[in-house]
Amino acid sequence: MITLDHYLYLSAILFFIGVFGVLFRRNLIVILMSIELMLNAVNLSFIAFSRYTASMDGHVFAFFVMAVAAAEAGIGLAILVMLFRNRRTVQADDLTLMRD
Amino acid sequence: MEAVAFYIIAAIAVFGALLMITRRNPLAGAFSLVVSLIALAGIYAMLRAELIFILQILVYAGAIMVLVIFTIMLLNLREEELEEPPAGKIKTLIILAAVAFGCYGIIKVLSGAPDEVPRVPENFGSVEKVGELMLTSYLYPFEIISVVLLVAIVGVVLLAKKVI
Amino acid sequence: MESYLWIIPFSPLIGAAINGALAILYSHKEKGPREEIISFIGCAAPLASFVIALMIFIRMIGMDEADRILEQTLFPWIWSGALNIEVAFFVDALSMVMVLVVTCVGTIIHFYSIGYMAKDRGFARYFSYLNLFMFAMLTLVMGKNLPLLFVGWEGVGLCSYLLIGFWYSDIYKAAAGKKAFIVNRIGDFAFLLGIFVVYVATLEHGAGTLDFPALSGLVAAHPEAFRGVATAAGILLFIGACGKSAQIPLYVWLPDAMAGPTPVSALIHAATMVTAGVYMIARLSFLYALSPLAMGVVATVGALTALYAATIGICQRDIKKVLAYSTISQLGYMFMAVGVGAFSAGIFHLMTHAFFKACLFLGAGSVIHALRGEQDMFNMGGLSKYMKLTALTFLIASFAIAGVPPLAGFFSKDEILWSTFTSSLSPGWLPMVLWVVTFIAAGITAFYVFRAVFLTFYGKKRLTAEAEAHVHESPSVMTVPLILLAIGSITAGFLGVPQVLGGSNAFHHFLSPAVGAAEHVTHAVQGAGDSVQAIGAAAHAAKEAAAGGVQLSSYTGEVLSEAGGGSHGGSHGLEILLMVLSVLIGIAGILVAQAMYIRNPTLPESISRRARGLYNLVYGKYFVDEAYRETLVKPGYFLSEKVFFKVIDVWIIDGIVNGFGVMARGFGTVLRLLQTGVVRTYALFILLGILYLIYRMVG
Amino acid sequence: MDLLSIIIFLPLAGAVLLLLFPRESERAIRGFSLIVSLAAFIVSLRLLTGFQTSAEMQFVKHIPWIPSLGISYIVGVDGLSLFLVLLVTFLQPITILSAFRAITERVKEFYICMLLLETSMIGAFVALDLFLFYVFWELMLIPMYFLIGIWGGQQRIYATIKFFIYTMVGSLLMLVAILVLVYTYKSQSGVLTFELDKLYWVAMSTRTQWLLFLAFALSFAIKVPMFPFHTWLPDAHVEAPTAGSVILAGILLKMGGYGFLRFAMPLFPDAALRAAPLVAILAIIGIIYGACVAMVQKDVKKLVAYSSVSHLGFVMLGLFVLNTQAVEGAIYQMLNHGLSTGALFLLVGVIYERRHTRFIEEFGGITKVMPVYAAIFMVVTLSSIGLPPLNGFIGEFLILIGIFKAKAVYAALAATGVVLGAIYMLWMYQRVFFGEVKHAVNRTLRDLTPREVIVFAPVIALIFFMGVYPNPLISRMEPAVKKFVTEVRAGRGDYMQITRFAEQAGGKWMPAVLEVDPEHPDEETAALVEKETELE
Repeated sequence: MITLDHYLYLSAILFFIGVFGVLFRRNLIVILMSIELMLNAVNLSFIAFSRYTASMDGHVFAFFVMAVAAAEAGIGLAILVMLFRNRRTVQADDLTLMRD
Repeated sequence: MEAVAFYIIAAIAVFGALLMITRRNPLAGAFSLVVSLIALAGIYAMLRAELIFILQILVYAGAIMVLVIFTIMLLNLREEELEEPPAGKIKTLIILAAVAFGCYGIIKVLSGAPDEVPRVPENFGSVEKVGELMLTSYLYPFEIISVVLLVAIVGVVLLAKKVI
Repeated sequence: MESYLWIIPFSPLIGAAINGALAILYSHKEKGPREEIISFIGCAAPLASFVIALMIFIRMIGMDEADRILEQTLFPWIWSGALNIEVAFFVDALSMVMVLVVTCVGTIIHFYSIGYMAKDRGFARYFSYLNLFMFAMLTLVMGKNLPLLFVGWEGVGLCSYLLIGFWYSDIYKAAAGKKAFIVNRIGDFAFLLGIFVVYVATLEHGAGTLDFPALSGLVAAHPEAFRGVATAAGILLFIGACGKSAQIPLYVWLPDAMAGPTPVSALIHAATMVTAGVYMIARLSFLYALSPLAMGVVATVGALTALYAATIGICQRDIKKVLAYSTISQLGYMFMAVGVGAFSAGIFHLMTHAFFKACLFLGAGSVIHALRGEQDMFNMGGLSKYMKLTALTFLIASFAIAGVPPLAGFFSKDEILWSTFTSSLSPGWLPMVLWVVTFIAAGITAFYVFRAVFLTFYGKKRLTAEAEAHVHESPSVMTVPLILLAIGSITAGFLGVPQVLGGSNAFHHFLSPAVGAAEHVTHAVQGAGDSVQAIGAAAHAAKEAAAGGVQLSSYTGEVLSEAGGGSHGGSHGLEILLMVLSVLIGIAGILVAQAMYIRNPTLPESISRRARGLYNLVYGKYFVDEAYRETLVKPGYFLSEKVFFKVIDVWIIDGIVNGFGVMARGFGTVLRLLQTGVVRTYALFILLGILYLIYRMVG
Repeated sequence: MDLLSIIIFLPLAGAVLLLLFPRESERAIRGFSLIVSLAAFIVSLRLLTGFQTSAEMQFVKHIPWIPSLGISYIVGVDGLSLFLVLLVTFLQPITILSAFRAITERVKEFYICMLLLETSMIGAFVALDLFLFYVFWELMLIPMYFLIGIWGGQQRIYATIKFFIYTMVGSLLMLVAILVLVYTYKSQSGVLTFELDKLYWVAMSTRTQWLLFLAFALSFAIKVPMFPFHTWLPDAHVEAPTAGSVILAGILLKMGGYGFLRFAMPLFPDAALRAAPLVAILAIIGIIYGACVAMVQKDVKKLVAYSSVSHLGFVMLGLFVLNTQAVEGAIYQMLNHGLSTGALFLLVGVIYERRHTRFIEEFGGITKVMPVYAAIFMVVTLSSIGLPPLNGFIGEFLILIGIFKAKAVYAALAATGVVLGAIYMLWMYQRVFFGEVKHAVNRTLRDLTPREVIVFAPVIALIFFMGVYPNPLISRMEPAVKKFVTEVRAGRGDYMQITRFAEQAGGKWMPAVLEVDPEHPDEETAALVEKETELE
């Protein structure tokens, strides 16, 4: 018997894998993908709750999240391309302009 | 039956995610993520979220990931550019512990939600129903999200075009 | 006739406005506006005032003595709560005299200025200031209430400032103007407080008012209550008068004020403005009369100033400085007169002094004009050959100031000395001392004035080559005013020939509606000391004076003089004796001067060499200016700059404020360590925050 | 739209329209902002003609704004604020005109700031809701911050930050006090409101009153500025552009005095009475101290700035003496100070534009080259040192006579400021204008242009008018001032009784006691005198 809990556990695990990726990896592309993963984890929660409360509001939210994720991915990748063009690197630790 | 399917799909999703963050080559990571995302689409299907299921495959696994892969190939990173200094053991351990604790905490908080699956009408989560909702109660957010996308498009064009 | 009153002060104001506008309009032109136009406007304005004043005077003579008061209210000025001050003019006998003196002498000096200031680039500006001065002075003497008097008071101060610094390119002249203004301001500070004292006192007795008629009525109704007030207000107002009329210790500005054009010195710093203090005390005579202390202070300061300034006058080299100290000294006489209660004598001397001192100044101006700005008497001498008219008029005025009968100064000065001698000031020896002091001063006056006469017009010629080439008699536009004033110096005295010499003392009689009552009250109050009956009697006198005017009051005065101990009055023989004495000392002064500067010109030199220290002390004007600078100005500046500004403001207050800034920066420095600039560190912090939240939710 | 709201929002509308102007068309921008400010002035004249001489609030407009928090938009003027509003609208076109030449960079932003400033200043003077007041009060800071920070002199950043922090410290405390006040009222009446009229009736313990008063007073005292909170002023003035200095000195400083008049004192009368000796002593120190420090300044602007400290000491002293003359004098003195100090800053600006220096020693003998300028400067100087019959005298005279009635010693000490004022102003005047022309550069200085003459003409005219015929102004202030004095002197204790009585009588808020019988004003004065003697 699969309960709401199961979906939420899955969601939590995926979310924290994403968190781990953001904190652990230095490649900006991977960080970006980890963020996508975290968003998906959240979407999963939305859909699961939606199902278990029998209301479709969660679907709408998931839709919005996707739209935002798409925008974010687009902008993020554009910035990344720019960065690579200018500084020849995609390593997060090399980008310390704000500190200096 | 349902449980078995869930566990298999969940395992694929988690496995894909783990691969994604551990592969050094971002291209490999991207493909692992695609796997994970498609697995999630399966879970959406199980949750009778028809529209989201379709969008997940089309938009996420399709469009977004294609974009990511294109970018990776565009950058054409050489091997030495992928070099990552190994993270310190202690830092890794701390982060792992933190992540584990976070997981545990969330699970602890969330457990105890209602178990019974409510009955829903046949067309729950269908394109038609969700679309109806979006164009009635969520009309304004819906419109605004289109503006967000527009702005994102303009932004991307500007960013990628300008040579500084 | 009353409705024309306003024209008297406003006619010069209009003149000032027109000339001022012309001066500004032409300020960037190569040449100023035509001098004919300027002088026409400038002189017509005060002349119009004089004519109207004369008409009003004639009208006033025709009126009943008790009703000789004209009033005109123009508009409300400061109406606030229980304070109602109006712009209103008020002319009684006292104001009338002042208005006549001011407009008459003023007009004459305006005409003189046409010649003196000819071809000066600031011609229009000069006449604008001079007209403005007339306006202010007339407001001063015609104002119906104390604040309006104060307006004139400050206004004349302003004009004095502007005119002393008229040639502003010379920084010393400008500084002299500033000094005059500031010293006056110190006096005005006390004057303002005096006004407030009066106002608050009236508030306690019903209506708060500062109008002179209402005030005198109120004071007459509650004489006992106003005694303390009279002392406080009297002394405060007198400090104001000290500033304006250059009495000890605020006289220091007047000698410096000679930096202005000479006609200005004649009009403002001799004939009119500086006498404002005397006028003010006479105007408030009803109040002063109640306070023997205030009166004593006024008289004593006046007498001391008379002697003190006269001694400085002995050693001055600058002809205008001599006259300046002489003015201070003569003002001292006037104050002593009003201080002993002889208000009409003080005003009488004020009037005669206006004529002869203006004449002296204008004569000096004529000389200076002829010598192209030379003012040192030791570079003059023997000028009577070149400038006959100037010399003659100067000589007449000098005899007048020396008190030689029958010129104006004799009558007025003598009346003052006699009033002082017979006054009832306490302690009892004071009148005598004052008399002796001013008696000596009279001798010195005669000496230094004739020293000036001899050094300037007679004896050996000591001119510089440049002056020699230019020396000439002044044009008639300057000499005619001199003649007019000389005639005034001769004849003005006959207005107040005392009874003992067979005169009727018409002047005294004319003034008595305004100040007569106060004179009697003074004697009553002073003569009786502090005894209860005397105060009662004084109160009674004051009441009667207010109610019935002069006839009653003179009657009461007699009664009171008996009640008060009969010190008022003395024998005719004594009066004539004193008169002869003072004439003698005057002549003695003249003879000494002649001996020292004509017959034996080396004598002054040897005397000054023998008494070097004393000479230096007197020549250096007792070093009062220096003492003020060292004790007041410099420490004040030091305190302001080094203590207030550098320490308190910059160091302490700003130090505290900046201290907060430094503290904030310190916190910032510590917190900055967290700002690594690496985004992932921030993400880590976010994570830690979330974990903490989760921990709270779980635990 | 009602009259007051038009006056408030006209400049704002102008600022918004200004946004549409292209950045390059500087002439149009200048002309337009001048027209807007002139229009506001002309409209505000209607206030003067329509004003009824009474103590009532007039031209009142009441619209709920955030009803859930009890915040409304209430504006109105009475005798206390009428002329301050007019001062704003009068000075604004003059200031804008004066900046035509001086401001050449970021012209558009400058005029937007100016117009925004005007809206906020008028708003603060007419707001009758504490929240609305606070909004306008803080809104004033923003344009001023930019005015100093962008168009200022060398040290402008230090000056702006100092100005901002000083002011913010005060206003934050005031905000807290406002909230305490509002919630106290709510706990008593159950109504949540920021309406000033209602908050006058809060019952408070003396201690609370005292604390809240201190919070308000600190905020206003900084703005005034009172000794020892004045050190932001010289810096801000010196660094600000001419227009900024004029507005700062002419109007912003009046906010402090007005704040005491409208808020701090009537809201906490008992505390105000208790604080009176303290304020009086600080004010007297300010008068003497400001004058002394002004005397030793080498920079003309700094000198004028410190003279403001001295002049506003008079204002504060007048307010806290609390009798009709002193308070009227204080308001009058605020107007005078706005005019004459504003004009002084304009004058300094004129010469700064030509020589780019303000140090006294850089000048000397200027009269010779700039006679018209010297003449105008003289008139303004005389107004500033309170020479009758110019405007400054009326204010000082009323204040001093009022103070003297209450406490003669205070008046004597304060009056020394009159002497010191003459010293520093005339000394400065002498060093700048008299003597020979010391520096060759000054020989070619240009006298006032026609535009500059137009700037000064109205100010000079008003300086004369207000000195010669002050009655139209004073008589319009009088009822409101009398009401103010009676209210504050009555204290809070009596109020609660009156209120309760009034409530029983029919729920009317305003007690009838405050109306002054026009037939017998003397009775009221006599009562006041009695009160004063009691107090001493």
